[in-house]
Amino acid sequence: SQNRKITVGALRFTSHSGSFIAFERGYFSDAGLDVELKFFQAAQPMAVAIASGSIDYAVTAVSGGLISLAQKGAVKVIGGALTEEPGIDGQKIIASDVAFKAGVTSPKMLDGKVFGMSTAGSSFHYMGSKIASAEGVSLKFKPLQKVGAIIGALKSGQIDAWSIVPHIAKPLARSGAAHIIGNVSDYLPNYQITTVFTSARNAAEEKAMTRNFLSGFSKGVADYNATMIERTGGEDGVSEMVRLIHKYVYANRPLEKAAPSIINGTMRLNEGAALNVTSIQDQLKWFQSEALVDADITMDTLVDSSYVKTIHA
Amino acid sequence: MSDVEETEIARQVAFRGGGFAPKPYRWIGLAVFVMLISLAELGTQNGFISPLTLPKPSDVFLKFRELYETGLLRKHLEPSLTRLAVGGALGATIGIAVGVLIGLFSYIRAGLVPLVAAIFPIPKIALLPLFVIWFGIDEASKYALIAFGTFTPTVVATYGAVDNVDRNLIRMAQSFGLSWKSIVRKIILPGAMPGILSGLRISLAIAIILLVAAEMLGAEYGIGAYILEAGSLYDLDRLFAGVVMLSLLGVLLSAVIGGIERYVLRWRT
Amino acid sequence: MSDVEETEIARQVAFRGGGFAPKPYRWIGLAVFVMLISLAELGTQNGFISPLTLPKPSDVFLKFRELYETGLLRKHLEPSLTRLAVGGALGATIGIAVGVLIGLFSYIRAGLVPLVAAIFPIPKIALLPLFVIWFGIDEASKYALIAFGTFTPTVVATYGAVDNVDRNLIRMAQSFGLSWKSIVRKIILPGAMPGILSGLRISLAIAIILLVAAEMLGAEYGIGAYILEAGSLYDLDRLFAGVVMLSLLGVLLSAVIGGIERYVLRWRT
Amino acid sequence: MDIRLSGISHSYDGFEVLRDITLDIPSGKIVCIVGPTGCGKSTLLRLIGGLERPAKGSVLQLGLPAEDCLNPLTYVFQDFALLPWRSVAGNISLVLEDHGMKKSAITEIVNNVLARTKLTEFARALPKQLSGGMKQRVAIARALAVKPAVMLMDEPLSALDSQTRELLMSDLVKLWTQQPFTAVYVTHNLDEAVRMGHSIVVLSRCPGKIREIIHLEKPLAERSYGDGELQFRQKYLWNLMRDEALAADAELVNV
Amino acid sequence: MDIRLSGISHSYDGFEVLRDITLDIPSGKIVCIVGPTGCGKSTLLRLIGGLERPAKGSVLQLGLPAEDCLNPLTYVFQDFALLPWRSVAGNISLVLEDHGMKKSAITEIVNNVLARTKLTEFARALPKQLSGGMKQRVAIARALAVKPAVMLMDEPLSALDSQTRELLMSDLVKLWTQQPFTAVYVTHNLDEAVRMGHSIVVLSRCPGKIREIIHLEKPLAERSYGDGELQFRQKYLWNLMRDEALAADAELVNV
Ligand SMILES: Nc1ncnc2c1ncn2[C@@H]1O[C@H](COP(=O)(O)OP(=O)(O)OP(=O)(O)O)[C@@H](O)[C@H]1O
Ligand SMILES: Nc1ncnc2c1ncn2[C@@H]1O[C@H](COP(=O)(O)OP(=O)(O)OP(=O)(O)O)[C@@H](O)[C@H]1O
Ligand SMILES: [Mg+2]
Ligand SMILES: [Mg+2]
Repeated sequence: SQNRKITVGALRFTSHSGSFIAFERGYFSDAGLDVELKFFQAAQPMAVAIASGSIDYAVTAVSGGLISLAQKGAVKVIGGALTEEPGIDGQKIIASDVAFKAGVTSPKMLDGKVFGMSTAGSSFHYMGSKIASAEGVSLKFKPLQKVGAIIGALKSGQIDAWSIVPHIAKPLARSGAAHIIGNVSDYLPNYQITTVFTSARNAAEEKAMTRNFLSGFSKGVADYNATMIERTGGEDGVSEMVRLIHKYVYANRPLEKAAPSIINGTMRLNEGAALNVTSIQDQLKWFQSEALVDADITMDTLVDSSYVKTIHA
Repeated sequence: MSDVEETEIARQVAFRGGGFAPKPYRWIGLAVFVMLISLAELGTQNGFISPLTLPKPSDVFLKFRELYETGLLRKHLEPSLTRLAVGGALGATIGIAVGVLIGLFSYIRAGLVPLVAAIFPIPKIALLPLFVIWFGIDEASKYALIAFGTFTPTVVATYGAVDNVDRNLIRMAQSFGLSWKSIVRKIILPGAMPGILSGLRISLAIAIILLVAAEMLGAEYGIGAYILEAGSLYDLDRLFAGVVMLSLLGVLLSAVIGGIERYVLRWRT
Repeated sequence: MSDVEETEIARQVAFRGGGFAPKPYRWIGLAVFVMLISLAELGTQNGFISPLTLPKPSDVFLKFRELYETGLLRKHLEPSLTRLAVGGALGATIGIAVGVLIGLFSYIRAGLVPLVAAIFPIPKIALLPLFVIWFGIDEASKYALIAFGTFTPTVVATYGAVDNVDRNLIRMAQSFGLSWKSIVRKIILPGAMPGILSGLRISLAIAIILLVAAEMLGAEYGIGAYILEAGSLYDLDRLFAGVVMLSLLGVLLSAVIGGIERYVLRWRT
Repeated sequence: MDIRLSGISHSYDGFEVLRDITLDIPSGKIVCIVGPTGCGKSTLLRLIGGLERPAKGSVLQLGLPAEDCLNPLTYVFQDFALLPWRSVAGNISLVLEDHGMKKSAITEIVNNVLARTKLTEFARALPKQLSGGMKQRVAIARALAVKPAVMLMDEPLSALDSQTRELLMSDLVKLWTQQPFTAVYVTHNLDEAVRMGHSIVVLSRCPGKIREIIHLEKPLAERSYGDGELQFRQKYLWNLMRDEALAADAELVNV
Repeated sequence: MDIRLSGISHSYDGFEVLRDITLDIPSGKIVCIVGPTGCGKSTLLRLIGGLERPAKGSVLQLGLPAEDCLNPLTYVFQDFALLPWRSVAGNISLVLEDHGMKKSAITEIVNNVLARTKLTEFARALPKQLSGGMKQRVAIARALAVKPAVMLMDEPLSALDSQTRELLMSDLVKLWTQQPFTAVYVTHNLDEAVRMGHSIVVLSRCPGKIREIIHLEKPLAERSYGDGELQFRQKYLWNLMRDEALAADAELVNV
């Protein structure tokens, strides 16, 4: 009744299901929060919106922009959301049809190839870079800004490879426009893909509210993992969950068409919003080595690890 | 004068005038559209044009109908029109006001004209991250972006129009002892009106173009948001449906301004 | 006439003219820039303006120097200028050609004017995904995007200019039996030149604005790419350094056109 | 109210336009000013009306204008200077609106001057619908509406074709005969000058100086088209001015 | 070469402008056409020059133009119609360039007509640097350059002030006296008509019909400023036209 009003930013991706479930099933209200969901087209403005105080909490990948905003004392990472986990279907490395036919059948063959990314300092850039150094090949990175442009370039064979979440990778592979040639998790086990973050002010001064948010969010995550990965509710549970998520993801497609995409997109979310600090550390180091962010930024500037369990692996 | 004698050397004067005066053929414009669309339909139907390059016009049309029938059309149009109206009105009003001030006061002109010239070539999309900080992610930032984009061309057109007001009319008013206020209100403003309106034409076209950029800033509904989503999914049917909507909107707005011009400027020859 | 008698009722005629004629004060423009920059510097120095809102002007300047000293400035400027030049030249040339054809032939006018009107309000960024397919992600698509953006305003300005060529001059040429080709080459083209050049002013401003959109398409170097990267890293120093570059470029280009106008149109009063 | 110009000189950016003009404009008379192109006639008129300040010398109003005079020094311009967005009546009321008069008073004045200039039926027409002659009649009606003490007319008929000019000249003469007004009438046209002027001031080429002042005694109403005596005066004036006109015509314009 | 107009009528969108004009223009003579505004004088001239096709009747050239004639029917326009981006010499060579002449031949013709119109020293000036009178002199030189059989002059002096007009009239008379040319000379100005015309055709108001044709015997060179006999003829013409001019002036313009 006396619920605190907060705004939570989200993208219409399955990886944001934790927020959707917590919102729909009342876990936020149970935690004393009156949540309003705000939707974004891209992650970058969401980070800026947190910085400007327009929204309170959100989930997004660690990008150069996020680190830069953290450096300006505007945002803090407070938890984890999505992790690559060996054995669980995660992000795919895909090659364009043209490249595949020319012999790029595994990430080993990528030497000298063109790798798509949205912008320098994006998670695509990080993944591609890591894959390349693990395989000892060199990649050319092509910034194309928008996912639509990357898909177009891949379909027409103008870029050779890309890494992307399974619910986009699989349909592309099925349509024959691209081929899956590897899993990101093979190169980046325990990669902390997305994180929960908030403004530095919330992290420092609104500890109670932040804790409440994380507890509501975690319940949503737990439900999601249980239903979609452990299948504790069986097929019925899954289809009920899909119906819930469909309110937010692929909402303008009929449920029958949306359901496979939603199911395809299933990845394990971090239970209890646990945060893999080692992965974050690695990402930060990589950004610094690429001179995308200042070299003197420390983990403390970026992460407030006082809220959730941290993983060091 | 005997006609018999003269017929041999009497010649009609040859016609050598005419031309260089456009004649209207309305149906041709329509025919060109119909032809282009049919070509696209044919090409996509028989696979001559790959589905990656162009959507089937019929599919775009179906998407349109679907949008209309599901009521989504209104849901997308309403916020976009509001943003256009508020942002455009804001930008145009401030632009006209500043333009008139520049036209009237030498000091303001000296101070602001270089500033406007420097702001003009800045692409608004480059400033998107800043707009989020400055104006938040709600409607305010969308209004601000559109207003900002319409502001500069309006200013330039307006002070140009004020400069072009017939100085003889102003001298006349002074010679009859009209007050400064009267001169501005009764001579300069109506005299600058044609230039201001034709400037608005351009400003509003720019406002429509900026709609897409504005709706990059966390909009769920709106034609721009619709196009962006379609683009990120590489859904060409929807992309084209959105683009056609913007195009229609532009043609419509331009017609509206044409009507206003005909009415407000009916004193023009 | 005794002056003594008259002095009581002789009055000097009061001055009531003047004004409404802008006077140039060059230094004010400069002063406004200096003031604004100093204000920003002061505000950011003492924390009154948060570093999220505006970068320190001095930091932007340092970034500039760094860019220059590391040779990156040239690396970014070169491809951008090439894209502007090729794309702008392409769009302007085709635009002028099509505009002249529209101005000369009623059928072409009837067919193309509605098409151009429909294309005008389409935001080029909405079409980015298509441009990738149509023109690839290399230079071609960047040229095409800029050319496409400059094309429509150039067409509109050009056929307007052709329409505005003094019909009396054309009648004169006809009355002297000049050939159609001579009339077009010696009367219509030079007569339309002022309108075409002032259209180019706008087209080139648009070309600069589109540079950012064009460099969204897989550009590693270029001012637009630089700005986009800065934006995604929320690096305001670099963002502003890029924006200032575009702004300078715009002012410069506008000055260049002004120079061309003064030279080519020196016959104008 | 008379006007006295004493020792007026004027220059633009160091370029001398008028030199030492001293002249009296007596009440109730029309003074014509003629002279070659660019000799400073318009400048002189602007100085008299207070639209410009003389560099040297002064323009004096001797005596007070009539009580009901709203704008003692009133111009009629060559290009009519009508607001194209106002009707004929609106163009006239324009110059009355700033005087704090009642609406009805304004309407009355407007109707009165429209009637005097035979424009009543054109009251609601827009300028674009009028021929040049009609437009200048409106401008004259507008000038009459403010009951000027002195009318300053800068080539009022130069923009009209010669037939219309003839018609307007007789209109002006009739208006003056009904109720004499004071006027300074600048013209290029010697025919106009001898038909309209009680005295004719001939200026020399730039810088304009007074070369000669001619007085014509014949009453305006009696001067008619192709009058022998006037023809004689006109011929005299033309001989006085021809060489200067030729020289002025052949000068390159500075732009 | 003579010109014969036989039974010419013309209308624009059903609005009749000219009715049944029959007229001969004899070689070596200047035929003036006068008439109230909008009576179709310019239209008639356009019909003669082939810039427009008559709805009814025909315009005939009787006989052949001289061998070296480049453009038998040549206009001189009221607004000069000079290309502002070409110099005086360039404006003249413009009309010679399409005839496949050698450069030197063109230069020779240009220099010749410039000399005849006393423009030699202005050859490289741009139109914007010239006074109105000079501009019209250039237009006349341009017309002379193509050695016309008939000059069609549409109010050639109407845009000039009356002093310049006077100067140009005597220039034209001198040119004609040196080497008589055929001309149709449209004007509003009765003074011009009686000074320049061997015959004067008076048109009625719209639709224009021929009301009267007046023949003047006095040689052009002997007609001077303010000539008594001409004044008499001019007065006669004015009486003939005054009422129509008045009515034409007071018409609302259709726009
Ligand atoms: N505002 C001005 N600034 C500079 N020079 C001016 C200005 N007004 C007039 N002149 C110059 O002063 C001279 C006299 O101009 P003015 O208009 O008074 O002549 P005018 O006798 O009225 O000529 P016209 O017969 O052509 O009307 C001209 O050489 C003109 O170029
Ligand atoms: N191209 C045209 N289309 C329609 N109407 C026209 C056209 N040209 C002229 N008119 C009309 O025909 C009539 C005669 O025009 P024209 O120009 O021949 O008269 P004018 O005697 O030369 O008049 P002015 O003395 O004003 O030069 C006018 O009423 C005019 O409005
Ligand atoms: Mg003057
Ligand atoms: Mg005419």
